[in-house]
Amino acid sequence: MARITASLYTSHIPAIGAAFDLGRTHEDYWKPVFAGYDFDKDWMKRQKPDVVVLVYNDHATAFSLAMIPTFAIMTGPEFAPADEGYGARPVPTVVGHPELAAHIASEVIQQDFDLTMVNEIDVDHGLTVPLSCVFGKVDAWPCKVIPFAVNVVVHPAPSGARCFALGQAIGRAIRSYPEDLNVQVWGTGGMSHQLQGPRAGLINREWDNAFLDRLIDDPAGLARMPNIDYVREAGSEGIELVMWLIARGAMADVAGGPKPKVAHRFYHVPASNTAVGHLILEEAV
Amino acid sequence: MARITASLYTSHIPAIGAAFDLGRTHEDYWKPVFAGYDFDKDWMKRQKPDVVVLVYNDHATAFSLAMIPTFAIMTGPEFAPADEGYGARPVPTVVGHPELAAHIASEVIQQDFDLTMVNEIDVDHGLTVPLSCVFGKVDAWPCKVIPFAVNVVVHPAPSGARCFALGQAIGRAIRSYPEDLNVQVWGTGGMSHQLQGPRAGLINREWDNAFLDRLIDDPAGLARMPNIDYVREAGSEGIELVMWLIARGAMADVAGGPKPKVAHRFYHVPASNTAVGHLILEEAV
Amino acid sequence: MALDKAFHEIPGTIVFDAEQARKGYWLNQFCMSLMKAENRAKFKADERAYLDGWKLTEAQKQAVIDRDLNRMMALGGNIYFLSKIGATDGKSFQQMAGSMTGMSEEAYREMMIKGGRSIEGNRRIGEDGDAQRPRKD
Amino acid sequence: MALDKAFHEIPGTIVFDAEQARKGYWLNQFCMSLMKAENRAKFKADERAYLDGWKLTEAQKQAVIDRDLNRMMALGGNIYFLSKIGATDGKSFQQMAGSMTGMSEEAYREMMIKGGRSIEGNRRIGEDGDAQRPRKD
Ligand SMILES: [Fe+3]
Ligand SMILES: [Fe+3]
Repeated sequence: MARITASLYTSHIPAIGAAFDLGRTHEDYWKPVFAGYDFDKDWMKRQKPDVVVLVYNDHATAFSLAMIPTFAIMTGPEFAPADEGYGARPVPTVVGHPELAAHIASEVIQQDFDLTMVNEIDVDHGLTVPLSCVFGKVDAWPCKVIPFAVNVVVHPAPSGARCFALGQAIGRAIRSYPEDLNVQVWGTGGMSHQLQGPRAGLINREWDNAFLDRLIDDPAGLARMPNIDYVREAGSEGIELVMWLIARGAMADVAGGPKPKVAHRFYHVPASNTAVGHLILEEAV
Repeated sequence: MARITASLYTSHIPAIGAAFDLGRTHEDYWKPVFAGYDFDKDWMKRQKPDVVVLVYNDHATAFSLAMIPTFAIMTGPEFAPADEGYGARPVPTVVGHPELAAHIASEVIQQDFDLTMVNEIDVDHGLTVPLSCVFGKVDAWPCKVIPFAVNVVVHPAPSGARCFALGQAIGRAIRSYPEDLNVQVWGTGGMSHQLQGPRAGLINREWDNAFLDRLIDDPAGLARMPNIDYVREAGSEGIELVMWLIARGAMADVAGGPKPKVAHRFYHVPASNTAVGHLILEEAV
Repeated sequence: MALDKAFHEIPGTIVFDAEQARKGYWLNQFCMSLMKAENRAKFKADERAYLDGWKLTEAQKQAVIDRDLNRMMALGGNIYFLSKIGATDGKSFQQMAGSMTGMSEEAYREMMIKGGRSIEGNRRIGEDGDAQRPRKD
Repeated sequence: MALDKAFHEIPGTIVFDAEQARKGYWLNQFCMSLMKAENRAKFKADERAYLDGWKLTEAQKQAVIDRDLNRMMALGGNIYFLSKIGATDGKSFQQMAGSMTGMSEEAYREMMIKGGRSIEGNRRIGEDGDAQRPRKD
């Protein structure tokens, strides 16, 4: 059977992608940001996941206002990096896992999550920047990736509680997949940032760190926080953090298993307009 | 506040649309089919709904395999009849109600239904044939229509229980809309039919009529019927009938109010490959 | 819960699930292209050339050219997609559905007028109904 | 439950809900078109002519030409859509966000390096934080 071995959480800031693509990772401004992901390289060599279920949001790239799915799972075979207006990022095409993705979709739809299944889509920085941060510069991504998109652009976004429940359903679905696969679930986006209006540049370091604490120790309680708190405390784009609860919901302790181990935790301000947060939780073996 | 005054249920068979468009409604084959909708014309003159929330499924028309939403609510201003391969039906453009649609979307997403919001879409026979049956030949549809599409093409389709719960949430959403609007909710598709393989042509008259009985008197019990029963008993395309439970869920009695009145009930075999069912439930005033 | 396996134990019926959708992906997407009049014209002018513009398997292309709907279904087609081929040919849904039963158009139409195919014996594979012929998938 | 009205009581912030999305529909859809290089080239060659190909209001067109992001937001724009205009101009997200604060690019960058804008006094309209300037919508 497939196993979930870890969950990983990270911001997916487009400027990090640009710094990465332009070879500016050793500049003073960017060095401390990328240092936060040094740990990942060795860790990944040990972990060798077969598949990552990568929760992210599309930033008005593949989904315009013509069609806005609350939850979309990508069941297609591959996904090209999108041109978001700067030209496409020079990173590898993302290879999916259509069989596992279809299994997850089938399972969670039957548990009353009303997914949209997507087979043709280009993926934006929300998906490719985390891959670059974690895996560095590579010719091909070292594992398959199932993109899972959440609407956090047009309100109402799904609640933290809904995301947490969805994560639990995804966890059950993965664990019921008959093939022996090493699977990770990633939650991306955030941390505090606001990209609009006179309040642009908002950073709430205390709130972000409390969020990380609770995500580790009290995810069920954290999941009860209403969406207005994210927007008020962490900025209008801080709402992206609800997506982290999907990855957290997939961990074993939520279903009565042992607590995960905090393998890595990192927080830094700023990258562009945003606070960078990064956390890795390993399942007990 | 907006009021739900009635729910209406009907098959949406493409051949009925073709007979209608080609002026064949008085042929012996078609006369008894259209006679089943005679009642509607006078009834509608009395009812004069402002808006119809019309639940239907897209038949590989607007939604290809590229993107398959489980539930999609159309929040756009208007929707053109689609060309399904025969050329577009010569019927009026459907005018939406973006404000009420957005209100419903916002409400039910916050009640944990993971809708896709759609603003640009052509509508197929699933939506336009019911309008033709009920309103006849008109230059403009006499009310606004909010199309609501359900995936019943790629399994798993949402369960009857999920559809029934969604209908209840849609009912609450409509009743909480501040403007005084006369709203109907329609469920379309079915009844028994199978359009594929050696079992094509299946009709299960007894099952269909039991479905109508239970839809009237025991919708909560009917909603517990598993999807496999629809496919086995009513044919592979009979699964469309789960959509009727959305309209039924929106009625007052489900939320503890008085029973609706059966204003009209009709059943006929065949139209093309399909059993025609039609039911109108009026709310007590 | 995987899709209830009972879905695959109904005679004369292929349930269109994710696996079928994957198998028939480009067959079905090709069908969608026929919703444009200019594509219907191109397809009619040279079926083989038009089909060669799509990532169909050779078996799928042949099934399209043969208008063998049962075969197209077995190769991952779904009737709502495949119906665009029938529409291009000017066929009705009744003609399309009937063509999969082995009955003549007239006989199928008669069966429908008389109330349709009976459910008796056709609920589960192995019963004795008239839809129990071996499936070809 | 309608969207909690507290969403509209945050200073210096426009929450992008269905109403804003409706108001800004074509403004945002125009922005999406700039994800194609050939459209960016057309837009740059003649902004007014390109904009006239879209159903924007005159006020929206002028706001685009003026690159007034606060005004575009008030007229229904969403930053993720509007960022495609910035991308076309070669601007970073930091330059775009900063341009809405009334600060110089340098001052905004400095503020971010020093830890960003404080939440204190900026949670609710009417407090005394630095994002409390009157909204223009
Ligand atoms: Fe983001
Ligand atoms: Fe239908």
